[in-house]
Amino acid sequence: MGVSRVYLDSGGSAPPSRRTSEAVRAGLAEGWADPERLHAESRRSRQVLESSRSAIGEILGCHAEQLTFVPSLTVAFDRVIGGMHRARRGRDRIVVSAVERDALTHAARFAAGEENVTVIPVDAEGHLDLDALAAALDVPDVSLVCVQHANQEIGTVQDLAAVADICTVARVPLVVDATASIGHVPAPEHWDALIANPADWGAPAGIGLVALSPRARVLPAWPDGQGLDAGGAPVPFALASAVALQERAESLEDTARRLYGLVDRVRTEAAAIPGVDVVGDPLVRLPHVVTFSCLYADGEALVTRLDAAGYAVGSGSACTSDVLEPSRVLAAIGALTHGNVRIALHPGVTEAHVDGFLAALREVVDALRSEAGVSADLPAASPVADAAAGVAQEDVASHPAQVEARPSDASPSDDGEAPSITWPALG
Amino acid sequence: MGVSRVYLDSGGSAPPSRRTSEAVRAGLAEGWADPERLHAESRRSRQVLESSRSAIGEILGCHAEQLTFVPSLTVAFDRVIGGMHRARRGRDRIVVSAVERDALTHAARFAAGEENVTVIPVDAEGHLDLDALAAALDVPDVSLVCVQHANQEIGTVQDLAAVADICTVARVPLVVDATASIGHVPAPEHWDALIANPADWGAPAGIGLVALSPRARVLPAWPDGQGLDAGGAPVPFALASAVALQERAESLEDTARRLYGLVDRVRTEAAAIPGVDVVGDPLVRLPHVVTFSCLYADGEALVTRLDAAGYAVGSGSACTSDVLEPSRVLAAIGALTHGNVRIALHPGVTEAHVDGFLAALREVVDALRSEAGVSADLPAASPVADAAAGVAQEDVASHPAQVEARPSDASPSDDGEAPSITWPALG
Amino acid sequence: MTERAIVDARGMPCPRPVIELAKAVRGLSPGAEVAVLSDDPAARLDVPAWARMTGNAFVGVESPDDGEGDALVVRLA
Amino acid sequence: MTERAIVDARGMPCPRPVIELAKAVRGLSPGAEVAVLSDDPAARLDVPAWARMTGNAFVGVESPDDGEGDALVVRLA
Repeated sequence: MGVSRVYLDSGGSAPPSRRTSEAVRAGLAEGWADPERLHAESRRSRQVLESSRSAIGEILGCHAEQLTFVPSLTVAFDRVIGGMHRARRGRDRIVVSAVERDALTHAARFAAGEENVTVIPVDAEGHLDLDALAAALDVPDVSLVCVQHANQEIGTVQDLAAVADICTVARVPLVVDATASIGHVPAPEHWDALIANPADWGAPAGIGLVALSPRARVLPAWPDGQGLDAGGAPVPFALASAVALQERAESLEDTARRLYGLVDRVRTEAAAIPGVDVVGDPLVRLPHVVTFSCLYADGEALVTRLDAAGYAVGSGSACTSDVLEPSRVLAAIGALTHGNVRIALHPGVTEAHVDGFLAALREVVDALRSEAGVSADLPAASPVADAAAGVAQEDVASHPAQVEARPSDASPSDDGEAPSITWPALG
Repeated sequence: MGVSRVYLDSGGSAPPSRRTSEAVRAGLAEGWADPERLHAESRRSRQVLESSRSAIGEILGCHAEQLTFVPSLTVAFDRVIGGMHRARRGRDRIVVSAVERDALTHAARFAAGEENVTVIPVDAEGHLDLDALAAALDVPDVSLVCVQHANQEIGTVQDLAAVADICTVARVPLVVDATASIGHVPAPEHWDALIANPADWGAPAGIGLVALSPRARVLPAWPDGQGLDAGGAPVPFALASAVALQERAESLEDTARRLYGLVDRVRTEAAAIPGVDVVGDPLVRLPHVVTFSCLYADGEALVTRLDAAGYAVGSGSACTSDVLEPSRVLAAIGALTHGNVRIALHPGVTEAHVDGFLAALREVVDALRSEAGVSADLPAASPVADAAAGVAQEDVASHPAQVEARPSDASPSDDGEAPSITWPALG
Repeated sequence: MTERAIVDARGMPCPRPVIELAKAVRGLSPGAEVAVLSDDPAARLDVPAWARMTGNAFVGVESPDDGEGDALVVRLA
Repeated sequence: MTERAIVDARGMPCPRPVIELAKAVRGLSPGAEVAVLSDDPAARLDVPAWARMTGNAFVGVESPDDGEGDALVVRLA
């Protein structure tokens, strides 16, 4: 490829670091044997698995024994939801937020039956309606509550402490999908089951991670007679998961602060393009994730032209999905679903990359609107640019952090210095 | 470890070859991105997957489009059995052989209900009772027949052409578990769905492979709303699967002939130990797999002491299993279940390794019997030693191959030369 | 009854229904209503979002006279 | 009725029931029967296999007088 590439689509699949690649190699050399047998090679595989669980447990704040590697994220959702629901027999209803991942929502429908899944709405920024949650738990037939830590598309972080309080009062276990947050912000503290996606923090795709609290109960609700681990996960990827998470943890706050600033820059400058809808909570959000939609632009064309310009991005527009349906998250918050661009930054992304992307974005959006003959039919830029600078917002008022938005007309710095934006501590 | 190691437990997990390790590295470098997105990095992952499927399809004799990688072998059994059964709605019964893998039998019970699974018995060598199969298909309520190509414990190869004829007459799809045979003998030709385990031919554990005939139908019977691929399999392991299978295919016949001879040597010399039950078909079998049981010996102690002597082997004895139940395969053929040793040779195993193993085996078995005080309570050596040399057997009469068993008192050759035993072509 | 323009965008994938809507409102007066006929599920979400972003009002979803698809009605500010 | 020896191997894991059986048959005459009492599921498989391998006959599974576990009966050749 002649064009140098900038990868801005790291949700669920980041480029592997040198250390991660080396961990895969070492894991394959030391952990190729089935960890469930009786001989030395098997014991060595088991040691690799156990060291990996210990290392991850330290970072997540739980015991290694609470952690189970599973062969994929899909398997994690299937078994946790199905198995915990079955263990709560007699309680038929599963409560999920409107912005959960499709695989989780499907698993809930499969386990409880579509008519027994209560979907709790979110507001325009993606925050769960806590009153509606409390009301849904006011009946005694709920087996599980499933609320994500943070959203993989819009970045909004939920108030899990408040969610957990409501669940505790109702004595209903809380399943937390932390597949978009772990490795990027401190791990959530309030859960009975936690689902994590090592590929989201730089491990290879092909392994999932489940944490269960000591009081969580799981009964087999799957075909194969195996345990929660579905017959076992690849040991080399378990080691890579631990090494990649350690690597992220070592510089978690610095990286988060830097990427938070870069996303702020994207939010501000995208919102300054007329007819662009930047969504999600501008402050209480993941440091590295942002999505926005461009009025009159075709999502597939946007992604394809940005790709041709060297920028890999994702999209939640219907035309970019297999099933030709727009993202349920964008629908849940009432966002524009066409012309959607979804970005997740890995730690290697620099300010120069972001500035290059913004320039390419403006060009591509202009071109698509001009081709559609609607360049003159645009509203003024949206007010999101102001919200990003809104130090008076209640969400950050409790933090000592002072949020200074970088002016959108600042020239890009080539030295890669972090912008002077303080990253609010997230729960 | 001070003792040099000989690994003889390669069923489902062989030590990776240099080429396979290199394929994992290359697959991680080129295929880290999610193959389902729209940008260049995703297209490259997709290309890696497609090249891998093409290469495997050429070896298996099917089109790349028929192949699906899934995240694990367990997922393959779950989805193929569940999905094909659901697609045959109105037919409630699944027919399986008595020697299928536990995960497959569990998946059948889950899909059809335990009372709707018909188990077809096998004879003392593990061959399916074809009359019983035909009788079971004499009623119109059967959705699927599941028969393995070859058994992962005893090595016996089924007559799939005859099985397929019976299924064709009854118009019932045939699911073939080829997880123990592919990579070791030519792939089976008669199936509607084929399940393969790349880890069995030297790829890393953590990926499964499914092939569907053009007439096979699968409907989702799983929780997550994903396809047969359960959200996708790890791309680096897909590439490693293809590279490892190519490597095996390049020398399939030579390796098979050599390992077939080594197993013959194990069969002959183990049977020459008094009170040892060598099981499975001595001729129509996998080249690299053998199991036998040692009267009065504790299975766990056998495996542990052989391990301490430098030999990694498996076991189907109850005391070596998680669930403390003996192998269903040993039970189905009426074999002794205690004191069981299970061996699967990878291509790197030499005659010297096997001779060293046999010497260690004799020593360990003697010691265990002496400790139990039953050294004098042994029957004469079993007649299996003769069967291995039985050129008059009908099974090989149709092959031009002349089977010469190596005399059990021959001294081991150190030059690694293959013994002069011809490997019968398997189907 | 207010003036109501009809944009028949049935058979068009997103973002075409919204593009046709944008073209149709040119020169219409404040208070005018436009009904976008569409069978694209994304339009049900995107026409209200267009109204929000452009400062107009989304009136609601109706059934078109011939019953095919949705009639997504906006009122200009 | 033939002579019948009893080997109570209940509570013993495999291969202990078969080891006790081997010891019990020492010095018994051809035609003698031995009942191995066992609650180990593997013994149900291994006592018949022992009979096959040693050239004796497996008679069958009975219930012990006290009803606990299986009585696995062999007849010596």
